[in-house]
Amino acid sequence: MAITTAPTDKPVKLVEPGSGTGSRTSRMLGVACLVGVAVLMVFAFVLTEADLVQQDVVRMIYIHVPSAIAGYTGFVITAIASVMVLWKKSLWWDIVAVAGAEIGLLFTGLMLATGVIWGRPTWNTWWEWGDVRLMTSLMLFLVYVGYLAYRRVVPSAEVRARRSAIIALVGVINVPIVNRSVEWWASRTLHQQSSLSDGKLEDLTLFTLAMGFVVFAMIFAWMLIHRFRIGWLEVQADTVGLQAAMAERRAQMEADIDDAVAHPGIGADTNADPNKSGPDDSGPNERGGAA
Amino acid sequence: MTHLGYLIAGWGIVLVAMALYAVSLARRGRELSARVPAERQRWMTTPDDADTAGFVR
Amino acid sequence: MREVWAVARKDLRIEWRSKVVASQVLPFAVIVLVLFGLALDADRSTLRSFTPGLFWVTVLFVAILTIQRSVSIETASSAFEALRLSGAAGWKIFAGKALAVAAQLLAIEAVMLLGVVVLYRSSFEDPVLVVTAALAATVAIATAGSLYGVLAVGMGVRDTILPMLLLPILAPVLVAATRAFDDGLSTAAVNGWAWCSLLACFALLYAIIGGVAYAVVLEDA
Amino acid sequence: MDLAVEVDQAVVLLDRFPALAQLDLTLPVGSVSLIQGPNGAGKTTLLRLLAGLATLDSGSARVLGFDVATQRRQVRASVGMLSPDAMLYEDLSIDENLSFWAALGGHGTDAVGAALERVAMTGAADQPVRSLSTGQRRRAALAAVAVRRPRLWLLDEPHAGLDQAGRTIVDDLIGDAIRAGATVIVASHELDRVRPLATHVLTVAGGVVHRSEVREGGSAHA
Repeated sequence: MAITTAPTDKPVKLVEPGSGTGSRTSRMLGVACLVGVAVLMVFAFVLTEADLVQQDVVRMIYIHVPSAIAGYTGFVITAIASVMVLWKKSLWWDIVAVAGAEIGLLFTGLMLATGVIWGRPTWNTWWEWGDVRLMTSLMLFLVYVGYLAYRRVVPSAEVRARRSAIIALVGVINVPIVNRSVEWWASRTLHQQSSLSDGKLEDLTLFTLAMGFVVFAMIFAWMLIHRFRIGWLEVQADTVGLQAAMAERRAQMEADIDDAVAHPGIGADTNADPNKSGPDDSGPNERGGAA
Repeated sequence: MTHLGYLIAGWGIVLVAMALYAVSLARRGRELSARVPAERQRWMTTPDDADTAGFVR
Repeated sequence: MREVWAVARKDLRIEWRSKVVASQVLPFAVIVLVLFGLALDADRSTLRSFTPGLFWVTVLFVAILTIQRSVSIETASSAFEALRLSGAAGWKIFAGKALAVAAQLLAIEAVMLLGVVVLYRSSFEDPVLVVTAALAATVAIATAGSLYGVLAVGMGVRDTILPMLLLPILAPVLVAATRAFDDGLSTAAVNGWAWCSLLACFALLYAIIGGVAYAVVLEDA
Repeated sequence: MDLAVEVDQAVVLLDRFPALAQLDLTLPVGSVSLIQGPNGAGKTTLLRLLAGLATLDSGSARVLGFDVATQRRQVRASVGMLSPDAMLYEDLSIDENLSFWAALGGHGTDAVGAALERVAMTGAADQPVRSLSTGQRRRAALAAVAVRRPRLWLLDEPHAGLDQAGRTIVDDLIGDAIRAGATVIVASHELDRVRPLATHVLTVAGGVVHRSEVREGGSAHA
C-alpha cells in the first residue's frame, strides 16, 4: 500500500514552515504523474486504433477503468484503516481512512461521470438502472459522501475516529447486499464481462490500458501521500493549539485566585484564610499545573 | 475522430477534476504547514510527547 | 433479556403517554399516501401497480421520523448519559430500542396497508408473504436505524445527518421489500420469498452489527 | 489506605478547550470531598471524568481501581452521579423512572421504595416527572442515585433548588453513603452546608486543583 512507502527523508530533515506537504520524493512522483498523463494521452489518442464497433469512443476505457480501480482501492484502504482504528485505537489509521475515502470518492465520482458519458453513445442511455456495477458504485459513492459529511460534524477526534470507522465498515459490508439486490432486481447488465480476460483487446490497446493503471496508480499515490500529510498536519496543528490553550487556561487559574484574594467572600473561596499560602502537607498530594 | 465531444467531455472532466483536487491538496498543505512548527512535520515518525496522533491506550 | 424488555417497554410507555408518533408520524404517513394518489392522478391501474414502491418509500420517511423520536427521548433529559452510567450491556439497550421502533413501525404499516387497500384498491393475494416481508423489512429498518440514530447522538445537526447516512444503507431494503410486495400484492410476477430471504439476511446482519457497534458508541464518552 | 480516586496529569478537552489542564488528585476510600471553585473552573468536567463520561485526552485516571480510559464500563457501574440535568424521563412517573434504572443496572426494584422514602417522595411516586417542581425533580434524581448503591457518589450542586428539608435530606444521604463505606465527592457553591461533613476541601481553578486541605473532624472520623 502506498502509505507504507510514503517517503520520509532519512535522516529526518527539518522543513521550512509553510513549505507545504511536498518532499523530494513526492515532487519527483508529481513530475512523473504529469509526464505519465501526457504519454498516456499520446498512446490513447494517437497510437491506438479505434474500435470496430465502438469506434473512437472506446478511448474512454483508458480513464474509466483506471478510475474505477482507483476508486475501489481508496475505499478498500478506508475499510482496512477503519478496522485498524477500532482495533489499534490509533488516530494514525484514522488519517489514512479519511485520505482513502476522500480520494476514493473523487475517483468513484470520475468513474460515474465517465461511465455516464461513455454509456450514451455505446448503450444509447446515460443511465442504466439495472446495471449492477453502476448501482453498486453509486451506493458506495453515496455512503462515502455521508461518511465525509459525518466527519465534519463530530467535534472530538477520538469519537470521530471510532464512529466514522463504524460508518465506513457498515458501508462496505453493505456492498454485497446492494450487489445481490440489484442483480436480482433486474439482471440486465450492460457492462461487458471483463474484456481483459477474454483477450478481445488488441495488444497495443491492452498495453495502453495497463499504462492507464500505472499512471492512475501514481496519481493516486501522490494524492494519498499529500492527503495523509494534511491529516497529519491537522492533528499537529490541534496539538500546537492545545498547548496555547493550556497556557491560557493556567493563566485563567492565576486570575481566579487573584480574584479570590482581592475579594475574599466572593467567588472561589469564601473562607480565605491565612493557610492559603501553602497546601497542607498531610493532605493528598496535589499540585497545580506544571509550573 | 468519431465521438469527439464525448471524449473531450470525459477526458476533460477527469483531468480537470484531478488537477483541481491536486491543487487544493497543495494549498491546504501549504496553509497547514505554516501553522505547525518544523519539528512536527515528520510524517512517519511520532514525536515523543504524549499528545500526538493516537489515542492508544 | 430483562434489560431488553425494560428498555423496549419504557420507550413504548413513553409513546403511549406522549402520543408523539401516533399523533404526528402516523398522520404524516397517511398524508404521504394521499399525496402520491393525487400526484399520480386517479388512474387506478398506475397507482395500483406502483403501490409496493410507494408503500416502502413512505415507510422509509416514517422510519426516519420514528428513529429521530426514539433518539430524542434519550437526549431530551440527558437520559443517554444515564444509559451509559447504567452499566447495562450495549447490545441489550440496542435491542430494546430497536424493538420499540419496530413495534411502532409495524403499527403504522398496519394502518398504511389498510390505507392502500382503500385508497389504491390493492388486494392481498398472498397475505402470509406480505406479513412476513413487512416483518423482516421492519426489523431491518429498525436495527439499521437505531444504530445510525445513536451514531448521530451528540451531533448538533443530527436531524439532517441521519437521513443522509441511513437512506443509502436502506436502499437494498427498499428494493427487496418492494419486490416481495410485488409478489404479495400481485403487481408483478417475481419470487417474493427469495426477496424475503434477502430481507431476513439484512435484518440479521444489521442486528448483529448494530449490537456490536452500539456497544462501541455507548462506551465512548 | 485504599484510594478511591487517582488522577494524574489529566487533560480533558471540550471541543479543543482544556476543561481540565493536567489535573492531579488523589482521594482515599471513605472520604467526603468538597470541590469548590468559580464557574468554569472544571468542577463538573472533573466529576464527569470520574464517572467515565469524559474522554481523557492525556494523563491517567483510576476510579476505585478501574482505569477510566480502558475500563469505562466498570467505572460507570460503580459510581452514582447527580448532574444538573435530572436524567429522568418526563413522561414517566418517578416510580417508573426509578424502577427502570434499577432494572437496567441489575439492581432490585425493592430498593426503589426505600429510596423514595429516604427523599420523602413516596406520596408523589406516581406523578409524572413532567408535573414536578425543580426541588421535587432533584429529590427524585437523588433517589435514582441512591437506588444504584454506588461506591462513589458524585454530586454536582446537590443543594441547588432544594428547600431546607431537601438540603437536610442531601446531608443525610451523604451520611448514609459514608456509613455504607462509600466515597463522596460534592461540587458545590453552598460551602457552609457541606463543610462540616467534608474530610477534604479542594479548590479547583483553571482546570487544575489549586489547593487542597484535609480537615479533621469530617464525617469519616465521626
